Amino acid sequence: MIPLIELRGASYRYPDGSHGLRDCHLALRPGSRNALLGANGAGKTTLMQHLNGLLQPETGVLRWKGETVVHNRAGLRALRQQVGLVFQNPDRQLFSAHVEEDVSFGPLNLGLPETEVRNRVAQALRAVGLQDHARAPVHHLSFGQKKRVCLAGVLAMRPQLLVLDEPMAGLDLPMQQDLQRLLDALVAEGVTVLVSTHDPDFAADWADEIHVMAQGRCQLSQPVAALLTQPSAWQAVGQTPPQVMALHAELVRQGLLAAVPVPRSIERLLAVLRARTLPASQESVIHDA
Amino acid sequence: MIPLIELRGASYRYPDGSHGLRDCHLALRPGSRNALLGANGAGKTTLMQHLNGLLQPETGVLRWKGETVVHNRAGLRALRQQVGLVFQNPDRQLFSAHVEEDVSFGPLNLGLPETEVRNRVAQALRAVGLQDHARAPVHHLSFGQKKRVCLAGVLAMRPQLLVLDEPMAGLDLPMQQDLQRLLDALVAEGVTVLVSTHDPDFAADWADEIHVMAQGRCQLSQPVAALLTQPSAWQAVGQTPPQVMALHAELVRQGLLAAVPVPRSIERLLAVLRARTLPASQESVIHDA
Amino acid sequence: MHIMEGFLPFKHALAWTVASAPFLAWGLASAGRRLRAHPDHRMLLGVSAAFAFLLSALKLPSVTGSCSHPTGVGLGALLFGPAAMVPVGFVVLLFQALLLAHGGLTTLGANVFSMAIVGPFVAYGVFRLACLLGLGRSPAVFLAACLGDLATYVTTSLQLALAFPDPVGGVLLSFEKFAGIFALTQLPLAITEGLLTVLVVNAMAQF
Amino acid sequence: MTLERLAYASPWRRIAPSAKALFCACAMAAAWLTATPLGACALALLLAAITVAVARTPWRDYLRVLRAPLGFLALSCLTMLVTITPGDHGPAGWRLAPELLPPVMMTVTRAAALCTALLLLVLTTPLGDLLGLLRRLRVPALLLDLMALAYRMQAVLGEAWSDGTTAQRARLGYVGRRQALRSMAALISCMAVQVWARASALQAAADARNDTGELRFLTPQFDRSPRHHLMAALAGVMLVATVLAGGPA
Repeated sequence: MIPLIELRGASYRYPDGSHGLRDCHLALRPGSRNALLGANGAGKTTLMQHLNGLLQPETGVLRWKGETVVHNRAGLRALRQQVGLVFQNPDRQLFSAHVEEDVSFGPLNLGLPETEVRNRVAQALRAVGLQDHARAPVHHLSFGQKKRVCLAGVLAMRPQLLVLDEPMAGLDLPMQQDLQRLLDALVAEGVTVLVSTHDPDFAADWADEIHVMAQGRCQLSQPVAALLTQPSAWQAVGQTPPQVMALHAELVRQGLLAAVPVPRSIERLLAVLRARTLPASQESVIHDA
Repeated sequence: MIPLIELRGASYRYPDGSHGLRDCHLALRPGSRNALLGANGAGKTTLMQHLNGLLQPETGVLRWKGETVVHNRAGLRALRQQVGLVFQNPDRQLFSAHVEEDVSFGPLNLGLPETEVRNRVAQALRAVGLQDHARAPVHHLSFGQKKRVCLAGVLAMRPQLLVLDEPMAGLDLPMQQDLQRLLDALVAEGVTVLVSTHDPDFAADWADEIHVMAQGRCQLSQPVAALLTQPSAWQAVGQTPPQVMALHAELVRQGLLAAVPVPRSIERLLAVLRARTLPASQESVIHDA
Repeated sequence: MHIMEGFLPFKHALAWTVASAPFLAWGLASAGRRLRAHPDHRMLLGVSAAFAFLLSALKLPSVTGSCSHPTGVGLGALLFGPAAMVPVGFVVLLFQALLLAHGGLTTLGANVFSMAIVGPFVAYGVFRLACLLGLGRSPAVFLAACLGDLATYVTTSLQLALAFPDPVGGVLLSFEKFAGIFALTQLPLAITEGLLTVLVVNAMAQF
Repeated sequence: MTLERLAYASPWRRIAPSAKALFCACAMAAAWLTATPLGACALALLLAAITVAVARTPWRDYLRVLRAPLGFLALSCLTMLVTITPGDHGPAGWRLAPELLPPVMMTVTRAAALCTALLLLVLTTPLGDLLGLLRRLRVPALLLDLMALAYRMQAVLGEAWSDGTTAQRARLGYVGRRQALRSMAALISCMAVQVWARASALQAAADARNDTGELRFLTPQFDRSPRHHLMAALAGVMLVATVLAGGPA
């Protein structure tokens, strides 16, 4: 199957000489949920900026649906229309006075007719649940709302791939859950999503595939299901495995839970545990979890 | 016992009319570790600015070691020498070119002689592990390093109470652990610490007492030990209890663990579980955890 | 357009420094008076100076190869008044010399005179005049920014002409030559500048 | 900002700024006093050589920094070398005036000498260190505060600017000239509005650390070996003396 987007052997150095990427490979399956893990400075943001053509690899290529992306005006225009990039800090990417105006920035730059722009803006604001704030001044919004405006601004361009840099940072738990639901709804519509994070628990809970970066390299790309049974694979790339793995392993050792499947989060593990005391339905619940 | 600092019945409205605090009470025990929980906009930052005298309550009083703080020049000067406040965003509080210079700002304002200032700056930089960056320009540092410069700038004033607004935000796991160790070292030296966060798991793991704010009120102030056994107390103030509580409760119900003490984190719960299979030492380990 | 380090003869460099000094002193005194009433204006002035420096180092999209231009100064004069712009402009020009090698120390006086004194005063004066004449906000802002920019460049040309008069046509011909050469870049720059400032001021009015 | 990066990386950063400033001031005086283009040219080359060979500034970067001043020089000299042929009724036409070459050469070489002297200072001394020097030279406190704040905040705002334009480019904000102007204006106005908020946040942070109304910082301590000052003074005086004695020519 042809990946939706693929970065092959990409290297990039910043103007000050520091390495951003070193021979980095990454491929995303169409319609998949992807988490990009890595410490600060591992190159996550640099990688993401390559996917959108904001940075051009010195060596290596970027392929969109199998076709090599040409980094000229037309090529970048087409790429950026398909790949929506949401940055971490909302205050650094919102620059209009009103919500609606900011969301319309991308579609207007695409040169769409006004009615189409209005439609898209309204739809994007509905998608993020801000339809009642269309005329609100951006600086009166809360941090979480600003993050959603940023997302709407990218959704209004109707990208096929959505790349989000640390979307959960600074959000409290209920807001994180809202965002997670929103991302799931987008995936259900066929959008491919890549999310960077430094929270392995979130990655294991949400993603289909996990990609781990360190020192500018993509060190690991694996389906979550495979990673959940291999703590050593996480440690080999300098990551702490999700807490649920050690907990599950211990409960298996004590004979409380079945060895497979490994639940993806503490919450799900708890659900399995709770189901356990109902002897009649125990088996089926464990398999559903 | 007289609290180190106490805010009683404090109300504050911002110039634009919005409520910052409403009849807010808070008292901190000397030498304690305190976590301040609350959603975005609950008034955590406003409360913290009251503790340092940056904001003056419209009604209510602030007491330092039982004495009412007078909000005049001398009173504020004395208060701010004792209460160090570190803001969330380093780029909004560092205003000097070089690390060393910025850290020296507070001690120089205290009117200390130059040699004493130099000593304090060096010591504060050692405490945060930036002694090799004394002459580095602030804008060459990483986000995590900048946060540590902010902390050093306050430590150099040798405060008795350290107030940190969202110190963990934007730090990755190893950096969070470093910071946690640093705070523990300060507490060991007798400094009282108050940290705002929206992560109940961190609060339960680290703090001695948890204070929860909502709508400008301090809704709850309790020792962690007490809160760990009452999920309803968390929910009553709109907080999700730490995951370890539900997990522990379930394992107790299944007869695997003792009902008390409740471990403060998943990690500690795991340690208790692991110790469980060694029948000889089982009891003592559970009580130590 | 700044005069580079060392380009002016000694007497000229000195004379322009002496000419700028009282304005700087006046600007500082005026800022100092404001600070006594509002101590927090110290930070405001500092952040504004940083912002003006940032804008002065921008490259405008329409003009290729233009190294620097006084956007911040025109906008700043409208926001803070021309008096505050003298120390701010001084800091901007000093930083340009020390951080970007644009302009210089010996020519700092001359550059301050054209860019931090003449430019802001003309921009401010034009704006007030345009308002008195009942022009709308946008035309007034456009004229202020555009003419402020042009006044700066005319002053610089004059400074160069005074320093290097043409052996045949004297100061006047020399001025024509310098003004003519730099007009190639400065005229489109001034117009872009005016447009940009109008867009900025209109956008700011929405906040 | 190339200059900034080079200055922080310079092996001469550890030398007291006052010593470097002393030498460069002498070099500038020598440049003013030089009477011949050859002398000024030799001085410029000597200063450039010191910057590249002794202070070990990478020569490629040095040339890159020189580009802007050289452009100005080229354009201005061309302007000065052109004049009119007087006719019977006003000017008859433009012509190149080779007889003007000597004074123009003097201007060019002197500018080059002064410029290389300034570059020697700023390529080895970051602005942050120069501010410390200005503090010791008793520049008015308000101006110093302004410079210290502006220096720190230009880095913060520069980062915000580059993040902002990157975010705009990701949403096709610079695909054409019209879009570019619109995007730029939006970002400038947004950041201009934030200036007040940033200033008040800084003020709150300063107040939290007992702000007294003047931004006081520790002046950096350099290895103030009198040797460096002595060497700088000697070298400087030698330069001036050489020039006064008639130059190396």
